[in-house]
Amino acid sequence: MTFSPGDLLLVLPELLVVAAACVVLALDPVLTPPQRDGLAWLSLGTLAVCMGIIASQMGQRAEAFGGLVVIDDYGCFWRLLLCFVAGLTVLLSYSYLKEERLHIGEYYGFVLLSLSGMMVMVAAADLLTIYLGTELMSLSLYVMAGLKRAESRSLEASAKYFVLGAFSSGILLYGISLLYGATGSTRLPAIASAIANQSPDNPLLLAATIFIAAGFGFKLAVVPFHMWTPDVYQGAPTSVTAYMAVASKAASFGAFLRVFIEGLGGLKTDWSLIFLLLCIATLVLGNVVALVQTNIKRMLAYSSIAHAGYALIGVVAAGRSTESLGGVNGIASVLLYIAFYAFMTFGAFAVVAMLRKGVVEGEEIEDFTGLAKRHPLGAFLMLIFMVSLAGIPPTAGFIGKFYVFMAAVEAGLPWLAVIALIFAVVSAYYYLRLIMLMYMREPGELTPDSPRLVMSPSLSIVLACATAGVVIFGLYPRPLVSLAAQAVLALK
Amino acid sequence: MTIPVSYYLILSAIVFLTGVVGVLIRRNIIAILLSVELMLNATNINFVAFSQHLQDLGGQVFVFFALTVAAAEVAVGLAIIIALHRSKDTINVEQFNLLKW
Amino acid sequence: MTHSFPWLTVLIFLPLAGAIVLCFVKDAAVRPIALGIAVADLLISLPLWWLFDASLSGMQFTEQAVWIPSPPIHYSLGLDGISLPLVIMTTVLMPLCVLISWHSIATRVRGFMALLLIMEGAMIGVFAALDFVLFYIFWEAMLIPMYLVIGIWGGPNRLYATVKFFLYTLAGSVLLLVAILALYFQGDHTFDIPLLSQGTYSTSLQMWLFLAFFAAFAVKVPMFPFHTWLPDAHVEAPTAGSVILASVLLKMGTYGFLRFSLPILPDASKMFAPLMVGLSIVAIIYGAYMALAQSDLKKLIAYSSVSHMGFVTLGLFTFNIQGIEGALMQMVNHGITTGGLFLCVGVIYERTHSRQIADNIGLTKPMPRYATVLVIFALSSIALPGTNSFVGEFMVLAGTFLWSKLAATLASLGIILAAAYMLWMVQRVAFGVPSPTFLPTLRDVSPREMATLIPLVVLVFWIGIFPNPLLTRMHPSVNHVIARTLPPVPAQATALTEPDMLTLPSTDESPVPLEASRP
Amino acid sequence: MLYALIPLLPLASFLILGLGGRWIKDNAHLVAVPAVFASLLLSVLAFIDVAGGQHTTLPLYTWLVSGNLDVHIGLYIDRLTAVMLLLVTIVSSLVHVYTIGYMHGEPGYARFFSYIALFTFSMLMLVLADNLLQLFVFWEAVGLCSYLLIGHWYERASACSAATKAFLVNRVGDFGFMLGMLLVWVSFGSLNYHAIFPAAQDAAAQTINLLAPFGGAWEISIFTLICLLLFTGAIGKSAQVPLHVWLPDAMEGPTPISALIHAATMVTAGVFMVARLAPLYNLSPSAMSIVAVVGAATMVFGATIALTQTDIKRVVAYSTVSQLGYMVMACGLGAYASGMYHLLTHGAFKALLFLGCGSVIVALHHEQDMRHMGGLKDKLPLTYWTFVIGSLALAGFPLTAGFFSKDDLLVSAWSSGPLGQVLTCFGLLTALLTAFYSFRLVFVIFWGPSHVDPHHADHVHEPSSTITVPLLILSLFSILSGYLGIPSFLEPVFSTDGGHAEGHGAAGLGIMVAATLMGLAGIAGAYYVYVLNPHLPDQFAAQWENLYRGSLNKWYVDETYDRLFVRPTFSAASELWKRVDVAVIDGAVNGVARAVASGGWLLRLVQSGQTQHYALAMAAGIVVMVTMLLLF
Amino acid sequence: MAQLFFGYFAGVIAITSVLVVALRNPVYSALSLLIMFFHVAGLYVTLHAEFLAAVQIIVYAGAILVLYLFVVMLLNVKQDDRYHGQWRIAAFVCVPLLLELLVLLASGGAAQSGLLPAQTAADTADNTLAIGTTLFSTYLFPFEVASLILLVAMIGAIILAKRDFPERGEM
Repeated sequence: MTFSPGDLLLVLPELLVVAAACVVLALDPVLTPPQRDGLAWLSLGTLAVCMGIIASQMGQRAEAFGGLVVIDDYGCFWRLLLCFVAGLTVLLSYSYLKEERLHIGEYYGFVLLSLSGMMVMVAAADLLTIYLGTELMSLSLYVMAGLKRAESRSLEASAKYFVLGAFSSGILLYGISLLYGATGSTRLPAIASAIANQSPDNPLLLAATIFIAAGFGFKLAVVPFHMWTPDVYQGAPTSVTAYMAVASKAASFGAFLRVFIEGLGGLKTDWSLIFLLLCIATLVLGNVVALVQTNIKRMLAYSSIAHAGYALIGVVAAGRSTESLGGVNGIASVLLYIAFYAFMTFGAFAVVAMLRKGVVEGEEIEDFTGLAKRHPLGAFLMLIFMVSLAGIPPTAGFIGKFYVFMAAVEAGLPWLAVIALIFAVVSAYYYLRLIMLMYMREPGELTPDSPRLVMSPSLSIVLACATAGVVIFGLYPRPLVSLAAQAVLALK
Repeated sequence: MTIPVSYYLILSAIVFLTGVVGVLIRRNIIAILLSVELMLNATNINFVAFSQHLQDLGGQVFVFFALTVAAAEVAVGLAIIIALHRSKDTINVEQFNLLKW
Repeated sequence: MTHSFPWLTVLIFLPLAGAIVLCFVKDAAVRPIALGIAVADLLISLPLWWLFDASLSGMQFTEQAVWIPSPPIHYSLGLDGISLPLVIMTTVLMPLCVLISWHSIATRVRGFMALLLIMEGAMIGVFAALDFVLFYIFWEAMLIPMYLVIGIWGGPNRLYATVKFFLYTLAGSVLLLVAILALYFQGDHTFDIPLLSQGTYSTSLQMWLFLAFFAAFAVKVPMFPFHTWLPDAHVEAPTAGSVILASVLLKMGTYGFLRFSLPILPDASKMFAPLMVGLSIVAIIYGAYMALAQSDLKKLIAYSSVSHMGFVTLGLFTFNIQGIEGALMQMVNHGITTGGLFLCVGVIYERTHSRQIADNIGLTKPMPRYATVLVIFALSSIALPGTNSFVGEFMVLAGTFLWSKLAATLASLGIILAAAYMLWMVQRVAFGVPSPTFLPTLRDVSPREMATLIPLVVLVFWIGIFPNPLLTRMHPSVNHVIARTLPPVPAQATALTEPDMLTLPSTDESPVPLEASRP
Repeated sequence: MLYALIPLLPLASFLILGLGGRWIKDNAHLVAVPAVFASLLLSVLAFIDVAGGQHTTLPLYTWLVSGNLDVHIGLYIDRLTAVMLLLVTIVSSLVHVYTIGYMHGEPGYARFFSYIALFTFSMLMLVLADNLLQLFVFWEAVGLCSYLLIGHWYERASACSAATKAFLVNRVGDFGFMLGMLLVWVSFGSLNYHAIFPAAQDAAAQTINLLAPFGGAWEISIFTLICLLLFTGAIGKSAQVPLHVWLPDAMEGPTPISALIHAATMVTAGVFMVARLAPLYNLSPSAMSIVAVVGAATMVFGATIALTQTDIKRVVAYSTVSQLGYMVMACGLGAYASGMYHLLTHGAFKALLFLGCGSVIVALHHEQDMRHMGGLKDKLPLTYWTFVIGSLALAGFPLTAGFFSKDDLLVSAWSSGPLGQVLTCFGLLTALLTAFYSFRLVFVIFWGPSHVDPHHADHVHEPSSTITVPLLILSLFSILSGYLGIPSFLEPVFSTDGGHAEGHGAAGLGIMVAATLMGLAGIAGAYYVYVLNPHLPDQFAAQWENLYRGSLNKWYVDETYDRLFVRPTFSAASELWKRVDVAVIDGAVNGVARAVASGGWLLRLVQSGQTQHYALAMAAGIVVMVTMLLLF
Repeated sequence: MAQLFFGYFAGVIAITSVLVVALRNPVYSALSLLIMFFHVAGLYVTLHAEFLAAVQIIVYAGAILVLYLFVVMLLNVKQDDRYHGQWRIAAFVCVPLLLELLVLLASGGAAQSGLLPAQTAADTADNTLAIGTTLFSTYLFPFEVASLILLVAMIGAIILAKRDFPERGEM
């Protein structure tokens, strides 16, 4: 129960991230704007080091701080992913912020701080740590969403996000309190054993499960807790949106799975039913409403809702599976799905961010009209991301869906897979519409002062990484598959 | 020590739901935040009651952290409100509807 | 020798590599390089025809490598008598598609050629894949290039058509994915197609899977009533797109039936056979009627495809060698003939920029060579003896006749109607006096265009006159499929109930009973 | 192996002309004519070879093998084939020669030669076939040639329609043929004559339930069904009622074609087929009766129409329909040899008549309406005399070929039984009509006052020798072929046929006399009406207007078909397309898409932008979840 | 006695919390909330959580609520007359939720007795010491995280609430 210095080594990546954040925040006021670019590189460097450390931590399982934090393959999987996404975000922001004339050095600090929150979330083995990590992440994101203060949309997004976030964290906390009451602890292993020792019909437990599910549902943007997503995604600066859509969702899934599998695994018959309903609702609503969007960020927001639905299929499958190791495939499929989702969604947002040039807002779907003529490479990359989001081989999106559906079928839910696939067809429509606009429509008048679209080097790196992820993992998913499988074994 | 823990639960449920109702029906964003505070307090009552019931300090520690987080949230929230008020001249939540559909 | 060289991998990846190469070459070099790659692929595929051992029923030229260990998905390729003709048909058609697009595709040539090559790789992959997931990946991977080809280079209403094509076929194939997964878990936890084809599955499972397969394949074929994407897609697609769509893409559906539905789900196939035969007959007659009502050349041919593909599905579900081999023949034939017809339409569209029959009349006078070729393809399309289609349709009808005389009779009506719409089209397009508006533009076919048409003409007659080499290669594989659909031989039961049968020498000269297997 | 060249030479000629036509152009005949004459020579050799009674089988190659569907292309030559070979090659050779004169200078000269070469090849392969499928293949191939040749003048709309019509009507017949063939295969496991015929004898008692798919029971003999289905093909190809409609229209083609294809060879393929399959037909008396009745009906029907037609080629065409009826009737009555006999003589004299018509037409610069002719016998003496010979043969004038074959036919018919006797009466009536219309033709064209277009009247002269020589040769055949004793030559082929031997009984003699008298009466009647009293035709027409109009309009068969089949098909097609394909099926597809999209619009409204609505949704979500758990 | 205290605190807490929501003037709401905080603190005392009671008053009543009032005054928010238009629907949602919760919790609380007491007794003599010890040993890590949260809140609030957006860079 006591603190040992060795524990610090285990959370070294988190510490490094926080340290870097502090350095960034401290240096920001004293640096001149050109020098402030260095902060981005500092952040990147830190993240790279962190990823190295995390990679070296793979394969072990160690508890730190008396079991509040656990360093295992599962956590490392997510931490790796999160660091990677954060790195991409820094790169994306590097050029995006210049475009937006948002010269805030604190920005990188917030990226890093929220990253540290996320890393805490996924490495936590105690509801308290999870809660704190979540709040650290959320608070940073509330601020980041409102960073474009000059625009009332950005502030409005921030306000909505904040109000609803606070509301949901109240709900989550309430659920945690009930769970604490029902099991006598906030430690996940202790909760699990307490549940195993009592009747699963305990109403307190059920109520706790529901409130916790609702709290996480908000973070995961699951219907009906999704409604903040489109507004916030649209209003927030694009780089922040990308970060939110990918990293925050990934971290939430990481914590969510750990809570529900490690902690509430004994109640899986109950929660899998709940998530089954939520999953179907999410699939339907996310895809159907995305059909009629006119703003690309909103569309991607609904798409991200829908993708949460697909990932939930894996969760449901894990809950419904009757086989001894049945849950493994379900969870692994979620891990894979979110990882693939990270690449493609981030890529899509990066392209959207790229379109933000001077007068060109680049956020209306119509703005993509004829992009293939104006910027063939950008259009092509967007095509790849859209294809992948639609889940069409040979892209990573397909592999992700494949595993999720495989889990569903294995768990005896082929009909769920059928529903999901039918809505995947619906989703194909709106992804294709973008392709159609880019490739099959002529661009409007190109006024002389409308700037040429140029990919900045940092953006190129982002796009290259995302594309490589989508394509390479689409063709050769084996490394990630085995990584996910390994990660899931740690969870058990 | 004869108060059953369920009494506390019921009290907290009432307070919690009052908070929820507040979030749902108040138009003033500050009032909404106040309602959120109600929800958090309800939670805290739960924690403390359980902590006492279980003879476990963990609940109280949790409350401590919840308080901290609440304070932080308030700080951020009020900053957002001020910024919003500055840009829109209102803190009526109904007026924040640039982003929709 | 045949086992050491990765024929199929080269066949699949040469075009894909070519597509990448195309992105980096000079504009002027795009067309020749695309052509060169397509021709190279053809040349690589041709030796397979001779290297193929027609006495084996199993897969040949197999290659296998682990792709994903868990679940076990393999990069596994191979050809048998069913897929060999289709692969070669594909490789033959692709150079023609490149050639016909030489000038007609003027914008974004690089992209177009690259997409053509990508499609070639994917199509060969579909036919050669021996792993169900690999198959599915190739199957789906076809969609996006086709979507782009129609959507970017298509006609005025291309956006509607292309989205319809995409969503329709995607909607069909998603169920296939679920079926594949269900098969995996209900079977031996394998995606290996030959292994799956040996398993036994419960009848109810088979029925569900059959329906799921059906959704995917029937849309692709397309069977009535899932055919409405076809006319739109065909009409709007550029010529090469139409050719690929008609010649290869549609075959993927019937190939699916033959490769998966029949051997993996024999009981369900038999159970659903009346439905399938019924739908096929409806497609044959209905498609022909639709074709009669069209005034747009491409639409007419598209609906005729519906009718012709009806023969293919009809043949498949007769479960006898004539029917299935006929269907397979018909798949190849339809690829050649309809491909040829679409090429013809493309040629004339380049001149008059109209696909309306009313605009393209009386072409024999100004374009005699063109008219000759058009008439040849039209005659092939109506299954005139001596042309390829006759062989296929006759065998299909023969097989159907064994299965049900009524079905064969109804299907034969399609032959009359086919003659009606095709000849009426020929009468208007080839004969008569050309419209003066377009007369100045009506140059006869250029050598390049002739080069695209002649190979198909040769094939029309070659297969029509010498079908046996093709059939010989099909026999073992088709027999293999049929063996799966036969009921397990109740040798003991027969011996018990009819002991005399054992003692009597076999005197049955005509192996086919009069009242052939009527379900 | 040498005999394989009989069909292959015309094939080679076709390929050379077809591929190299652009360079060969006006020298096309230098390729085509030698080839067909070589074929003729070889045919004669073949004839001599098999005249002794033996037959030759010459397998060529394996066409397709699939299970027990085993088809080999092969040649089979026996007496029946041999005489058909002679007929085809002779007429074809003559038509080739004739074409040189007739088509010279036409733009499609080489194309025309290539088509008739292809036709000759196909027809030869048809008669040489040793199995049903091969027969069917070339059966359709000759149909194709017919189609191409009818549409030779492709810029003429009527020619194109006629071509399409011919093909389609034949397709209807072939539909039956195909089914019949399949039934043969299913029943006997083979399509080869040598396998079918013995198997058929063994399976004579087999029946088939026609209503099996509908749960009914209507057992009929399998042979009846097979024969009738196959006969459907013959109905189409040999222009029997009710599928005769294409043949008169086929006269849109160049005249040599009418002679070769639509008189002498292709249209007789149906008769040939029935004769070839005599062993099958013999097993089904009821099918035979139907065949006979159909033939008789056609015979009368064609003759009545021929009476009033004004286009000379159409008169001859309907005459062909009628004569084909004779042959079919004979076959139906079991008198295959007589039928074949008439087929051969008819081939000669009808080709002669057509070529004669062609000669007239060429002389009058493509004038075909007999009302614009007359008085040509002095200007075209050679044509006139050959035409008269042909007409005499057609009318069955004593000592011409037609006389012998028709009498033989009627006698055999009479002796075949009660049905035969009834039909013979019709045959006699038709003989009268035949003689009448054939001499109407002679008198109107060559006699009487000239109604020729004055522009051309002065230039009318006998065509070149390439046209007249074939006429002369054919007139020779029209007379001589009657003396060759063909029926007895062919008799062994139809070994079961016992009817012919007693042909010369008393009744036979009576029939012969009656037939001759009928023919003479017809000629006399024509003379009376068209030469002595030229006003009579109009008078008759006025008097029996309905009859006249009916005959003139071919008894409105075309119109009826148009109403019954053609127009309903087209309107059904467009209605189906609009109402079912576009409205229902596509409507459903688009409807689903629209429904999903409207769902999207509707659900989108939920996203009101009101933060508290969002919170409410969350709360409601919790309520639902709790309720669900409470309920379960 | 205990029931009496509980009854008093619970009653006031319930009433004031309803008032927080019901009173239309935010200032009054805040003041009701203040009263409620005090009573919650009182309740904590009865539950032997003296440290938390103190923190409740210092942090909540002293800091948070004052901040609220400060902002209310700063923004000079006019009286908010109406409730949100969806209040009826909200009632439809929340009343069933309340009932359901009561059902669940009443039965759940009864099922609570089976749990073992944990290692660290909550009502030790020195509650503050116990919590302090725990915080800096077992909960050191969360404590640090909480400090980060405060850091974020602080800087975030500064960034968002700064009056002028300083365009510091002239790119």
